[in-house]
Amino acid sequence: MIETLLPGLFLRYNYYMAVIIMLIGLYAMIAKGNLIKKIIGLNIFQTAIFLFYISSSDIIGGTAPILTSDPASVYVNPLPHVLILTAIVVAVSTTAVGLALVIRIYEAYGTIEEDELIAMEAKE
Amino acid sequence: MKIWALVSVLLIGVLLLWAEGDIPAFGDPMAPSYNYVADRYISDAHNDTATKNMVTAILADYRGYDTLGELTVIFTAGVAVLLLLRRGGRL
Amino acid sequence: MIIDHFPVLVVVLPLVGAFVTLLAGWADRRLCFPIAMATTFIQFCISLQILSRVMQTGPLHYNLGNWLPPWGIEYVIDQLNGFVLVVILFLCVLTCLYSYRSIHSEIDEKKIPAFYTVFLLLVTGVCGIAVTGDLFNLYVFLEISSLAAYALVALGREKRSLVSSFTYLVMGSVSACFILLGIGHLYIATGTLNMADLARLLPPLYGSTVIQSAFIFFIIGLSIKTALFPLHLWLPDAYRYSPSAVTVLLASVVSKIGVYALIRILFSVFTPAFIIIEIPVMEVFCWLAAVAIIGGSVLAIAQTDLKRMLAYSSVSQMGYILLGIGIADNLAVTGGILQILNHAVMKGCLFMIAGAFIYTSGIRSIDDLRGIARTMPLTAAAFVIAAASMIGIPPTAGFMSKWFIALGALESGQWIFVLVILASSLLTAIYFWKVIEYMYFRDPGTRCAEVVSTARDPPAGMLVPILILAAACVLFGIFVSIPLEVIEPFVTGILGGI
Amino acid sequence: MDQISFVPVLAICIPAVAAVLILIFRNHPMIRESWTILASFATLACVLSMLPLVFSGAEPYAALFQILPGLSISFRADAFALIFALTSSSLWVLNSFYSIGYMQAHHGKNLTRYFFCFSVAISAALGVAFSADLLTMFIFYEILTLSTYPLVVHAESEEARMAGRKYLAYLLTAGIFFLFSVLLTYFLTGGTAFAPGGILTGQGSALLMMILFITFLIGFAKAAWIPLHSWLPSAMVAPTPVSALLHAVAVVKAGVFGIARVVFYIFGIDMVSALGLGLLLASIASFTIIVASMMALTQDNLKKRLAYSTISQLSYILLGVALLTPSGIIAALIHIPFHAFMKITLFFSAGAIIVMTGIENISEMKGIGRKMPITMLMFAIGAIGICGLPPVCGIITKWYLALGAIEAGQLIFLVVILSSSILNVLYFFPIISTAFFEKPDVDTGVHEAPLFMLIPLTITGICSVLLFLFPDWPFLTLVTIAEAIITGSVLP
Repeated sequence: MIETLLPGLFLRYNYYMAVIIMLIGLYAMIAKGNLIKKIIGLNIFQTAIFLFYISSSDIIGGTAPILTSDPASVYVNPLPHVLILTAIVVAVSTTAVGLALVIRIYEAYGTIEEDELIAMEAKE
Repeated sequence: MKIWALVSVLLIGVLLLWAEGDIPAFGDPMAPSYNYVADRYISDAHNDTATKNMVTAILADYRGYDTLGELTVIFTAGVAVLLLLRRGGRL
Repeated sequence: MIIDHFPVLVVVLPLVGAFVTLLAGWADRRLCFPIAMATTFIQFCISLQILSRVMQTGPLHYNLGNWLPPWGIEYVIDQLNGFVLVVILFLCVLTCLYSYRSIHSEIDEKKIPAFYTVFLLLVTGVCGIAVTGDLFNLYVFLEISSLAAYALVALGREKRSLVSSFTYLVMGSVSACFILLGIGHLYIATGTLNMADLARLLPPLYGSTVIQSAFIFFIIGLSIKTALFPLHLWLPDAYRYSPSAVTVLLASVVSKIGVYALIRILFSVFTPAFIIIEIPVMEVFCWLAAVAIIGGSVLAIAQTDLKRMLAYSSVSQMGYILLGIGIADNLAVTGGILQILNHAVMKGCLFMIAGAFIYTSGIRSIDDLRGIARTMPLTAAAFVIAAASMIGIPPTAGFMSKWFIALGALESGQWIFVLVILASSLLTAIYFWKVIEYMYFRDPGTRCAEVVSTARDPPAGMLVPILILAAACVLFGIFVSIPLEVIEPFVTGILGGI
Repeated sequence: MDQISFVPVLAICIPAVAAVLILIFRNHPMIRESWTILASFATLACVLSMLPLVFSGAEPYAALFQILPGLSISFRADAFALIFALTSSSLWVLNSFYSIGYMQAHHGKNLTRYFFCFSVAISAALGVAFSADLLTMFIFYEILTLSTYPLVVHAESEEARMAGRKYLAYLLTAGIFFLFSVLLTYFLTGGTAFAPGGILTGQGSALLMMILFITFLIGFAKAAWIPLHSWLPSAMVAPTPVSALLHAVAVVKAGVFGIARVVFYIFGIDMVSALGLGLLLASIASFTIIVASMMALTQDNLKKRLAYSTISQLSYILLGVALLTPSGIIAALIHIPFHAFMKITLFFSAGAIIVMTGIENISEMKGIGRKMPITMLMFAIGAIGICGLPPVCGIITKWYLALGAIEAGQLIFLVVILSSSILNVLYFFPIISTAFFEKPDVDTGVHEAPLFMLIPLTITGICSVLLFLFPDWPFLTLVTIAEAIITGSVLP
């Protein structure tokens, strides 16, 4: 059993690592009460997905996808890089809007703890 | 709450781990993602766009429209932050 | 010819409009509304033209930058997105008109230019989702529309709008992450991002766990976006606390585009062969939709706030669309797609009316609507028509979509869902009738007498879209053959093989 | 023989247009009310103008538009439809005058809404009558429910609102069952158009047909069969003209009319009798006849007693339908107009008493017959008619019903009819004797109701007698034509 699992594990360890990081981020998003921590969780989640994409582009013996003079060189897949460049910008934008919201929430309520917010809303 | 968070995260974790079972191995040159669309980018990018950097070629040309979308996202976020944080001024 | 570029113009136009609005707003705030109005209106005309071309010549393909798919990005417009495009732009035009009076009374004067800019960006996003034939492009536009929506929700006058916007942002981002994951898995397994290409490459891979889990990621992500029942928690607050015009936009445009994306991915990327035969997920999907239909209605009955009641009603009504898709029978899918149009019209009308109450008298609670029909007769009458349509009383539009879905359920032998639809009609009648009873058959009493007696029908800028939509509720019921003409070719094309 | 004609559509449209005009002239009471009167005459003329055609064997037919294949909005004025339409429209004329008189004497408020809803309700009732397919009927049936709700809660008191909620709860729930039945019929046959002899034959298993039949029955809860009756007595909080025309004629008759339509034109006599569904319907009807009569005995409130009497009388029609024999059908169809004329007389009289004295309970009506002799005389005529005694038209129904029971060989129903007659006598004669033969407790200056009310109720009372003397024109003629079509003894 171990013998069959282990090679698989090693063959795809990058993906499994990405999954673990994703789960950490997702857990932080759901379970953490602090709004900033939620956004950090979101960022971890997104970064893990980037890792997942990027590592899928790798090729054994591949080099960066910039044309070299050596015709025998093997290039890694450039497309995931492009996608992730876009996705990073999206993630940054989302984070910016989220943080702006947190600032406004802090101004309005004086706290950014979820349970305190819920308590204050219940009182109103 | 935290228990539920843990349970749902674990469920999704199981799903993810199950999903990765059939994925091509890390660095596998036979992976379909490497041999279909990416193929042309690597072989023709220089001819098509006169750019040595394939990432740039795709970003600015093949999938340049995505980049326009990306810029729109930044623009949106900028106006959104403006809308949220700015008081006074002309906008 | 410019006409060949219409598919891309429909997306680029509001983007340019957004820039122009921001610049013009810097010079003079009064310019923003006309620009936004003109932009959406021209877009609407373009979309009609596109649809008529699709009906004549079949699907339109537009290769951006002349790169052939799958290397470049491709726009594909068939009957489904042509139809959805027309529906959402119709609502956008009316919402824009409506927002002129309503938004001016609800937000700070200084924020008007930014509001219209974000509004147009939202339109850019939803139109982009509608026309694109590339999965990653869809994700980018999804994020544009989501970011714009978060900002608009946060504009509400009450401070709780901030918290609801934040919740919406977190849920929306999670949903986008799952969609991104789904796209990633599909790409890794096939090497392409083009939808048509994927549909061609996927069948031999249906057994792979990568594909199956990608499918589940899409379902999770889009279920959050469309607020399918257990994942609907962000929706009531977001609808309740945002400005009236934004609520209309969320309920009739943003939610519809989420459903469109779901239909596109279920039927065009994963073919019916996969979702019906390969993995029996549609059964589960139907049950979730049924729970949404009943649960949303039950929760709506418990509400005292009008907008919140309408929000829960949305949860229930969106369930109809999902049920129609889930049954995956010719008639049921037709009904589900028809419901996209009908629900956009009905719910748009109802939320506009709720906004009109807030505008004229500041009333939010159902309890305060006592006797308001006397002083706001046209608004109240429009409410009755739209409510009748929601309940599904013939010959309104709401009846026709329920009719088709129920017929589809009968045809596929799933009697239980017929009962669900009928029972939900009854529940819908309960909560709408409560409002109607308060509006028409209650004395204002001392508490609301003053408010009610000073209320008037809203100004023409708000009343006209309300009345147009109320009329549409009836017209689309009687002349149901017009939307059907568009929907049926798509449905038979896609389910013909099953 | 179908003859393309838009007269049925016109008859439906006239009250609907009048409703809009009423709304427009809401600030001019005189003009507003003259629209009601004008429309009622116009509608009656419209319906009457179709009679010669129908007598000659033609059927004015109009298909407005097709929603989907097999699903259209279409109207047909056959003899069967005309029975109901003629009843409603002719009584609407009288009721319009009566309403105006009643509302003036009662200082009613929200009159625009009242007359608006009334016109819409009449339009819907005519729509039910003339509809040529199930979907059209369903549409008008629902409009009828919704348009009469504001009339039930007219007083806007807590009691009225409770009654209104009950009204809607029963009728809208029933509407759902109706919708389900329409859906299933469409699913099974691919169409919903009525056809003599039925369209469902051979389209599904016996069990499915039974389920469909029962959902149809529940769907037509407007027929007020027990146990789906309790909305009707509650609805009596409405102003009396509403109880008189809508809750004794238009709404409840729409229910029984619908059942009759479905039995004869959707299921067909053969299938209903083959599946034993006639017996089921007959049992329900008999049970309702007896139990509602007994309930009527216990009511002291005059309008409620009349309401229970209505419930019981409606089931006469159902019983006639359920017997599935020519005489039974004639009894059922002829009772639609006859009961309408008699019951509206009773309600008109009750309304006159309520307006003039404020008395609603029977026990307080001592000696009222001396103060309001004409009103009480007409009341007595109506009561005699309901009991099935000559010289009022009610006896004709009972005669045919008894014949029908004999034809069907179900003598048990004879017993039902007879015992119900006795019960009718038991609950009506105390009212008459209290009114005429007991001395009032205190002498008040009560006099006859204003002419606006008195004349309509006298006319309906006299009509009830005339219909006994000359039943042929137009109702019995129509009924025989309809019966011939239904039983297939002549080609339609």
